[in-house]
Order: sequence, then C-alpha cells, then structure tokens
Amino acid sequence: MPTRWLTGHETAEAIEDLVPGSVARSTGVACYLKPEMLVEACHALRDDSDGLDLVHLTNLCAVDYWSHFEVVYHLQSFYKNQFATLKVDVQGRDKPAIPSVVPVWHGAWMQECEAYDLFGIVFEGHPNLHRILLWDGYPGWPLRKDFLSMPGGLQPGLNEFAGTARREAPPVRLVE
Amino acid sequence: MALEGFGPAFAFWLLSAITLISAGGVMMARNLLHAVLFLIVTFIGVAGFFILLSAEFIAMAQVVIYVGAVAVLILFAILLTPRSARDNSETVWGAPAALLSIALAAVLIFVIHDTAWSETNSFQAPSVEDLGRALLSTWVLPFQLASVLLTAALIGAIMLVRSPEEEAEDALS
Amino acid sequence: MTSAIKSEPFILNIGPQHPSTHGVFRVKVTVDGERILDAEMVMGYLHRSMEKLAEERTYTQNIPFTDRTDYLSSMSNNLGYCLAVEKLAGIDVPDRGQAIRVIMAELQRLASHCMAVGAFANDTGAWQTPVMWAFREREKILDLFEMTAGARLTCNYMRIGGVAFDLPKDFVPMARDLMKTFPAFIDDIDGMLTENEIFLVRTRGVAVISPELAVNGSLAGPMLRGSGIAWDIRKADPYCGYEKYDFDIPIGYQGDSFDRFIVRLEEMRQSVRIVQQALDALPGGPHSTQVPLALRPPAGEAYARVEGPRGELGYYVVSDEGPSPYRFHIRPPSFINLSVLKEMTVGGSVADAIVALGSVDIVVGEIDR
Amino acid sequence: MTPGLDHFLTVGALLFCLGLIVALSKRNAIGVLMGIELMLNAVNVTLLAFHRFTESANPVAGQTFVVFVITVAAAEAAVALALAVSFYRNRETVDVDRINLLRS
Amino acid sequence: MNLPFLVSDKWYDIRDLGNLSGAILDQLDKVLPYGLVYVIAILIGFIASFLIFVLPTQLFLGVLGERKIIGRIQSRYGPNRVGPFGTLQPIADALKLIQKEALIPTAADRWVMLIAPIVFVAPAVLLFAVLPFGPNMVIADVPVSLIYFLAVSSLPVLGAFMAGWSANNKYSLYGAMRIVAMAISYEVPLVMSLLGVALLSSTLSLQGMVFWQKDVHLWMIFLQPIAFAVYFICVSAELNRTPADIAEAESEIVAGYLTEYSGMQWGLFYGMDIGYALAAAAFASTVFLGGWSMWGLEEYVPSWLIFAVKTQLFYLLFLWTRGTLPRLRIDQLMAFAWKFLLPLALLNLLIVATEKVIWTQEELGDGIVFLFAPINIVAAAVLVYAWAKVNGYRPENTPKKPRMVKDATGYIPASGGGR
Repeated sequence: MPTRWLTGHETAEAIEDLVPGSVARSTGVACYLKPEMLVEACHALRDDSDGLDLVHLTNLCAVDYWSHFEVVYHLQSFYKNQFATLKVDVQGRDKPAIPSVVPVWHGAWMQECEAYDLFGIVFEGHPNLHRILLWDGYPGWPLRKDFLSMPGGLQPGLNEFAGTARREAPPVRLVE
Repeated sequence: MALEGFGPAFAFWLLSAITLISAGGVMMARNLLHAVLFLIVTFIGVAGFFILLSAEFIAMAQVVIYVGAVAVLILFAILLTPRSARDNSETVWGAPAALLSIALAAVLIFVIHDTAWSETNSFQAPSVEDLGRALLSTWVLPFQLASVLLTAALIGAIMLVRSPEEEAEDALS
Repeated sequence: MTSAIKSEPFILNIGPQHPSTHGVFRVKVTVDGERILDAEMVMGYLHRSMEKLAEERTYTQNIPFTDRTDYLSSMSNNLGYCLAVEKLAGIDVPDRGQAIRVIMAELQRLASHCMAVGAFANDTGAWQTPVMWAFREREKILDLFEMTAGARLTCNYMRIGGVAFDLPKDFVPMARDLMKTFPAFIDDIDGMLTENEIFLVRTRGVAVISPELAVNGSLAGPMLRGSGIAWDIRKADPYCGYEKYDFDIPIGYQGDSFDRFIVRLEEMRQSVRIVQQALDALPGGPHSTQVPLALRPPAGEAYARVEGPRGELGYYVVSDEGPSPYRFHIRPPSFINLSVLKEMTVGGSVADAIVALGSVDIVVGEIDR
Repeated sequence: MTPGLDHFLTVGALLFCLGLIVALSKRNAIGVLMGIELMLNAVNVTLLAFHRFTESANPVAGQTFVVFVITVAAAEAAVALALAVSFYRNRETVDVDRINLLRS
Repeated sequence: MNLPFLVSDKWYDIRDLGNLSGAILDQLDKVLPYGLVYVIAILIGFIASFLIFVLPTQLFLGVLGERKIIGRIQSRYGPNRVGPFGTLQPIADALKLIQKEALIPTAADRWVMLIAPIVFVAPAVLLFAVLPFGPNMVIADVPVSLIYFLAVSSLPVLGAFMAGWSANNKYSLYGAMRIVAMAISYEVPLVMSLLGVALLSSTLSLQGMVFWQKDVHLWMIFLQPIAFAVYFICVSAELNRTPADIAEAESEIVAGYLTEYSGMQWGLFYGMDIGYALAAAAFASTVFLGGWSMWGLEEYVPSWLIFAVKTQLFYLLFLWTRGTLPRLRIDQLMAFAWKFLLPLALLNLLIVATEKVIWTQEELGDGIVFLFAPINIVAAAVLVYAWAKVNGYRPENTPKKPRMVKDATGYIPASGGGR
C-alpha cells in the first residue's frame, strides 16, 4: 500500500479539530499554519496517534518568494503511512522569525540551523541557532533570491566572494 | 675484598656519576615530569650498583618494581593532576633542608671513613635459590607480613581513589 | 566507562583532519579523561552551495550536482532528483527504464554499504582488512557502472524520463555473475565480524538510539531500522516499480551500533535479491521517454524521496515555469542522521564516539552539500 | 681506584642526603614522594654494600632485607600516590603546604 | 652419527657459532691485555646477533613480512616494486624516512622529545643479549635472565610515555596515558604466567629452560597452555599490537604517542615496534616452544636457524591477529587483564605448583610430563570456558541476524530477544 499523500485541506481539517484557530489557509498541496500557533499545532499533531499520527519530521526547508518566506515541513506517519505538508509564511526580510519546532521534533535541530544559515530565518526557541555550514560573520544569506552578489560587491577570496562584477586581475598573484 | 680489575672500577665511577647527577636532577628540575625522568635514571643507576654488588636478582627486581611500576605509577599520578600542579619548586624550607642534608652528609662521610669495617675476603654471591630458600624458611614470617602489607596497600589505594559516584553506585547495589 | 579517575575536562578536536571522520568533518568533544561530557559538531568545510547553484541551471543540468552531494551513491541521488522533476512535470518512465533504475539503485546500495561496513569495521579497529575486502567487491560494482555510464563514482546516469543510455550487451550476464558471487563476500564479512567477540563487545550496547529518539530525531534508513522501526520507502511508498520485487526489511533489536551493522549487512543480501529479480524480469522497449531539453514544468512543487543507502533521500523542487528550478532542496540523510550524534556519544568514551560516528555512515559531501 | 666498602657507603650517603633535600624542600606532594624513594634506594645501596663486603653469619640476610625494603617502598608509593590523587580531587592542590586539613 | 664437519665444540661447527667466536676470542686473549677480550666478546655477540638475527628478520622478514603478509590478508599485493618481489622495500623506506625532516613542534618539550626514540630503542638491543641462540650461543648467560627480560622489556614504555607527553598534543597525551595504564595492568598477569613456567622448570635462566625442555622432550606450551595464552595476550597488549593497540589507535587517537613524530624518529619507533615484537616472539619460542631445540633436529641443523624459524612462525601469530581483529576499548582491556587473565594465570600457577609438588615428592621420572600435558590441556580448555561463562560470556544471547519484516509498519518492539 503506497503512502497516502494528504492534501492540504485534509490536514487543515485534522489540525483545526486538534488546535482550533491554528490554520491560516490551506491549498491542495499544503496546509498553512499561523506562526504563533505552530508549536502547539505540531505538538498536537505529533501526539495524536489516533488521528493523523505525524510523528516523523521528514524534511524542513525554507523557500524565498520575494514577498515572504515559506518554511515547509514534510511530515510522515509510520503506522498510518500518510504524508503531509505543512507550511508557515514568514513575513519580513530584515529579521524574519518563527518559533522553532525543536521542542517537538529533535530532528529539526540541524535543519533549522541550516535554514537560518542560508535564509536568515530566526527560529525562536532553538537551543543553539548558529551558522552551521558557513562561518560566523558571513555577509548575507546565500539562498535568498536577492543574494546575487556579496553585499558591497565583494571580490573573491576568503573574506570576499564572487560578485556580478567581472574581475580585473587574476585572483592568484604569482610570486616572482 | 675490594672489587678488583679495571671493569668494576670503571663501572663504579660511571654509575656513581650517573646516579648522583640524576639524583641532583631530581632536586633541580623545575618540571615535575623531568624530575621523574631523572628519578628513573637514578633507579637504573642504583640497579647497576646492585649488579656490581653481585645481587643480580635484586637488580632485576629493582628495575621491574621501581622503573616498571613505581615510576610509571608516579607518572600516572602526575598526569592525573593538571598542568598547574606540575611545578616542582621548593618551599621556604629549601635552604634549611639543604643545610641539614649537607651537615648530615658530612657526618656520614666522616663516620664511613673513620670506622674500621670488618671487611670479608671470602665473599660467595648467594644464588637466587639461596635467596628463595631464605625467604621461605628463615624469613617466612616477614615474607608473609610483606604480602599482607602489599594487599592492604592495594586495597587502601583502590579505596582512596574511588570517586563519589562509584561509592554511590556501590551503596545502591 | 568504568574509569573513576577524574581529571581536568578539556576539549578534544576530532577532525577536521582525522582518520575516522571520513572526510573534513569535525566534532569538538569535551572530555573528562576518556569520558565525553559534551559533543559539538562543526561542519561546512565542504560546502559548495549546490542548492543555490541549481537555481541558475536547467533541470537537466542539475543532475551532475546530485552526483556530487553523496559521492558514494550517485545513482540514488540521480534517481531521487529525477523522480522529483518527473513528479513535477508529470512525466512517465517506460518499464525498461524503471527496471534499469532499480538495478542501478540497488547496485549503488551494495557499493555504498560495502563502504559503510568496511569503514565501520575500520573505526572499530579492524584496521584495513574488512575495508580492503569491501573495496574489492565494490570495485566490481563500479566496473559495471563504468561499463554502463562511463563513470565509476559520479555516474550521472539517470535522466528525467528514464536513463541516459540503454544497458550494454554484456551488462546482464556480468551483473548476474557478480550477484552469484556477492553473497559469499557478505558471508565472509559476516563471519569475520559478527562472529568476532571483540567486535561484538565494541559495538553491542554502544551508541544506543531508542526508538522514540529515532523517530523524534528524524532519522532514516539503517539508523531508523536499527532501532527496530520497520520503515523503508521502497515498501512504504514504492517508486520505480519496487512493489513488483520480493524483499524483506531487516530491523534491529535495541538500536545500538551492532544492530545498525547487521541491518546493513542484511540489506546487502536483500539488494542482491532485488537485482537478481530485476535482471530476470528485465523488460524490453525504450529506456527513456523524450523530454524537451529545456524542460519547463508547470508551476508548483514536488517532494519525491527514494530509499538511499543512508536513508530517506528526498528532493524538494519548486518550479515557477522557468527553465531552472525556483528552489531546489535536498533532504540529506546523513546530515539529518547526525542530529542525534550528541545523544549517541555523550557519556561514552572517545573510542565509543568513533564507533558511533562510524555507525552513522556519514558522507561529508552530502552533509555540507 | 678500586671501589671498596667506603666508596659504596659514600655514594649511598650522598644519595640519601640528596633524597632528604628533595623530600624536605619540595612543594609538590609527588616531589616529596620522589625524595623518599631516593632515600630508600640509598638505603638499599648501603645494605647491599654491607652485605657484599662484611662478614655475616647469615650470608643471604642482606639481600633478603633489600627485598623487604623494595616491597615496602612499592606499597608506600601506591598508597602515597593514591593519597595525592585523592587529595587533588578534593582540594584541587597537591601543595604540601596547603595540605592542612587538621589545622584551622 | 657424526658428519665430519659437524663435530661438536670445534670452531668450524656451524651448528653453534659460539664455538667460532670462542676460538677467535681464545686467540685474541693471548695477545690482548686483560679485560679487553670481554669487551670484544660482548661486541662480537651484539654484532653476531644483529647480523644473523635482528637485521635480516627486522629488515626483510619483519618490515617486509609485516607488509607483505598483511597485504595478502587484506587481499592486496603489498610492496612489489623495489627489488625482486619488493624485497628492497624496507631499505627504500628507511632512505625515505632519513630524508624527511624530523619535525619538533614549537610547544613541545624539545629535549624529551628528542631523547624519547633513543629510550625506546635502546632496550630492544639489550633484550637480545640474554636470548639463547644455541647451546653456547648466548651473549650474557645471566642466571636470572627471565627477570632480566621482564625488567628490560618494561623500559620502552617510558620511551613511549616520553614521546607522548613531550609532544604537547592531546592525542599524544591520550596515547601516553593509555600505554602507561596498559603497561601497569598487563605486567601483572604476564609475570604470573611466567611464574608457572619458572616454577616447573626450576630455573630463572632462559638457557636453563631450553635445556629443561630438551631433557623432558616436551615443550612448555603443551604443559602450560594457559600460561602460553596469557603470555601471548599480555605481550600483545604491552607491545601495542591488535587487539590491544589502543595507545596508537589510528582510528581513535590518530597515532597516539607517535602523532607528532616524523622522519627517522618515527621510523625508529616503527622499526622498534617490530623489534620488540620479534624479541617477544623469540622469548616465547625460547620459553614455550623449546628454543633452539627441536627433538634432536638441532644435531643436524644449526640451532640458531631453528630458533629463528620458530621466532618467525610465532611472529606470524602477531601478524595474523593484527590483520584480522578489531580493537578493544581501554576499560574492556583493563577489565580483561584484571578479571580474566590474572585469575586464569593464578589458577595455572596453582595447577603447576600441585604438579611440581607431586613430581618432586613422589620422585617421579621425567616421563611424568607426558601425563601432565594432556591433563593440563584439558584443564586449560575447561578453565577458560568456565571462567568465561562466570564472567558473563553468553554468545547465544546475542542475535547475530536482524529481524525480517515484510511491510513497513513502524516500530516493532523486540520481544523475547533475550537482550
């Protein structure tokens, strides 16, 4: 029996039953949750073994839609063999923030770090949110759509990075 | 009967130099680990003296016990205390101790050279077998006592270094 | 650890250059004597920002990137990405293409598990012998890959809509021969390691992951199955016609390193079974459907996953009807499996930490991407 | 110069005095222990020198005595080092001047 | 039966090179001043043992054998480029190592780090001084050579410790700590196992033990299999060979006390590791395998050849374990030494003492050892198995195969697995 991929509406219905008022909207693909109710809804979803039983946070990633960010949660049930997609809209480009789901799923620990590292989305309540792949002090958030060059049009090198501008001199100078 | 021949004499002076210089090293070394290394050289020099005095078995026992066990134990103890505790400096008692020791050395050397020791001329080196027989016949009581002492020391050492967690574990079970 | 001796806690860097980190990966452990008090992972030394690069290239051009994430199982990576794009664009794959994909994915699992088993034995201290034996067998599989795709490691063989080339003439008999001899190798390793008391005491009860933690920590693959959770994407959500093949899911007992090891060994046996079945039932016909070079899938998103050698290998692709993906995200199993490393290592000794790290079977190219 | 009893005894005495300085003056408990070990070694040298060079009714007695001294030294080293380690664990120091639990 | 060129106690008798050197020394003694001949004798002894034993075995059988044989175990060829069948590979390696810079880190304790290889190497040469190569071929026939061997073989631990501590590297320090701990722990069962051997043969001299085994026509390994096993395990642990190579565990603490060494300093450690293994193998073949005697074969074959072959065969055991076994953890090794090997060695001592008492009190002939041997072998097997059971050896409780399920249905609790 293959996995049943739940539509957003099905998921939204189930979540509304568990935590009323937590769903923002739902589409055919995903169910959009309200950020402030996210942790509560996830807790309920995880512990609801008779309902959807979404115990396993399979995947967590963020998408930049220019106007806003979306954080996507792919959830899996083992006993019921169903798969659901949750989404949360994150507004603001300066300091986007949503609550962290690490208290619910330990597996979100590294993935939230990665999303923070590459998108700059702050997951509030994360025990150790740090830049996991890039180094501390890296300028900018590379996976954002407006990251075309390093801030300030920096040039290649360890402190600099390839920008849109063409380089004049070769990056490595030969020692004579 | 003194030790005749060039070989023993050479060995004696060489061993004396090694032993005393390295013992001085134990005194002078600022780093505790260097002091231990000097101490090991001293032990080996003393073992050399034992061979010179025709006590091969004791010499080997000296190397096995002192170098192989005691020195290694000291090293272990040093490694268990952190870097800050590895300083080998003197307390304020350094100068008085040195004076006292020099005085004692003077007295001892005077006594040694002033006394007419009744030296034997017919020395027969006892074999290991003789030593074993003596330990298990004449000296059997001290031998047993020594073994009891060793056991007691072992148990005492284990009890001393037990950590509070371990004691708690034992109390639970 | 029974070591009762307390000393100053200090920080030990395992990595970035260390024989047992399998690449440039670093674990900062705070140790007290030999006991680990805290472990912190430092990664990113191999970060190439593939997810950003993929946004600039066409869908087909992205396939080589997937080779280079998990460079020990490029076929599985190719497959996962192609499935995601096919799901997005609604492309069907002909039967022969699907069968070839299954054969390749399972051969890749064998090759990758060879490496995993050998490297794990290496970490326990069976220095070089199991790993050399495993490499010997892995070479034979890589020969098959070379014959088919022209490359041994980064095969770049799968295409959207099928596979790049049909199988060469000699492939089927050679693969059959290999599958006849392969179980003997698995039995060799089995006899050498699982019957070895030293190996048992080193791995049994070490780095135990409880089933609750395994589920909550988003683990996947052998890590999840070692904890006794029967979960395999090939069974639960069959792709490429896996429902047609007869195979079992091996699961462990208590989730220690030894369970993960025997699960991997048994998975190799099951993979041999699948390859044999697929070779026997290899259908004719085209190996691929025609897909426009500049593929523009309809706007939307797709998440497709395959059971890679290290676990659930997911690809999340978002399209905006452009020629290149709007967002391309990889769910890297060995990255997410590492999230329980701290729970596995803290309280154990340094030697146990190495065994724990070996039992995760990480590939740094996939962790850092 | 052929070494005789005097020479061995002198070496033993010097070794003993060096050990005495170390044992009396060192700040570190382990250093003090090393001084004691040096003194015990000096005693052993002296004992064996007497054993080798002087008349004795029991010719094995000298060596036997050295065996006992070595045994006691080993036991003493084990206990002393255990004390030092245990003390360090409780008081974070092995400085003999600060080992003053009975004072104050 | 005496062949004309095999006449005992003549200088040209190649079965015993001691005769030759004895003849030379006798001639030299007539012309040289008193005492110098002893120095020359010692030099000849060292040079001879180095030339006929240490050098060829060390270079060609040790290094090459180690690499070739382990290569075959690992299903690869091993060195095969330099010289015929790669036989010159050790020389090439040595040349390469000599060329390399011997780095000393700035934060290291420079002098200790420089001295450490010497402290490590010197005892290895001393070890060979008491090993009997033939009836007259022993450099220093010390009456307590057994204890001499134990004493000298406890010295290299200090060299390794100095190496590990002076480099000021955390991995090195780990290696030093581990090697010190191991040396203390494993010395005890090692000595206990050899005590039984000394007790039965009533001698502390290695040469005496060989003669004893020659006289009773039975090797010690058959009389005391437990002692042999304990010796082998303890010596593996002391020499840092697998399964106890925790002091230089490559996968854990990089290279342990050797981490910061390079060039020929490292080469000395590496080469002398093999040297100690060879010395231990030579010691084992002397004490347990009859040394240079071979049930009368030594009349026709040079005794030193028999000894060398036995040593190499024993050395193969080290290679074999190294090629196949994983590594134990340090606490497991400690527990093994104290809880398993030491009681076994003590039990062995008890058995041997009982037999010795019976033997001497009842005034039985040498033939009685042929009765003791089967008894001891059976007792060894029973004791080892029983003691393992007492210590919790339950192989049947560990399932070696995973559970197999058909469907992906989530968590399945392990019921009745017995774990």
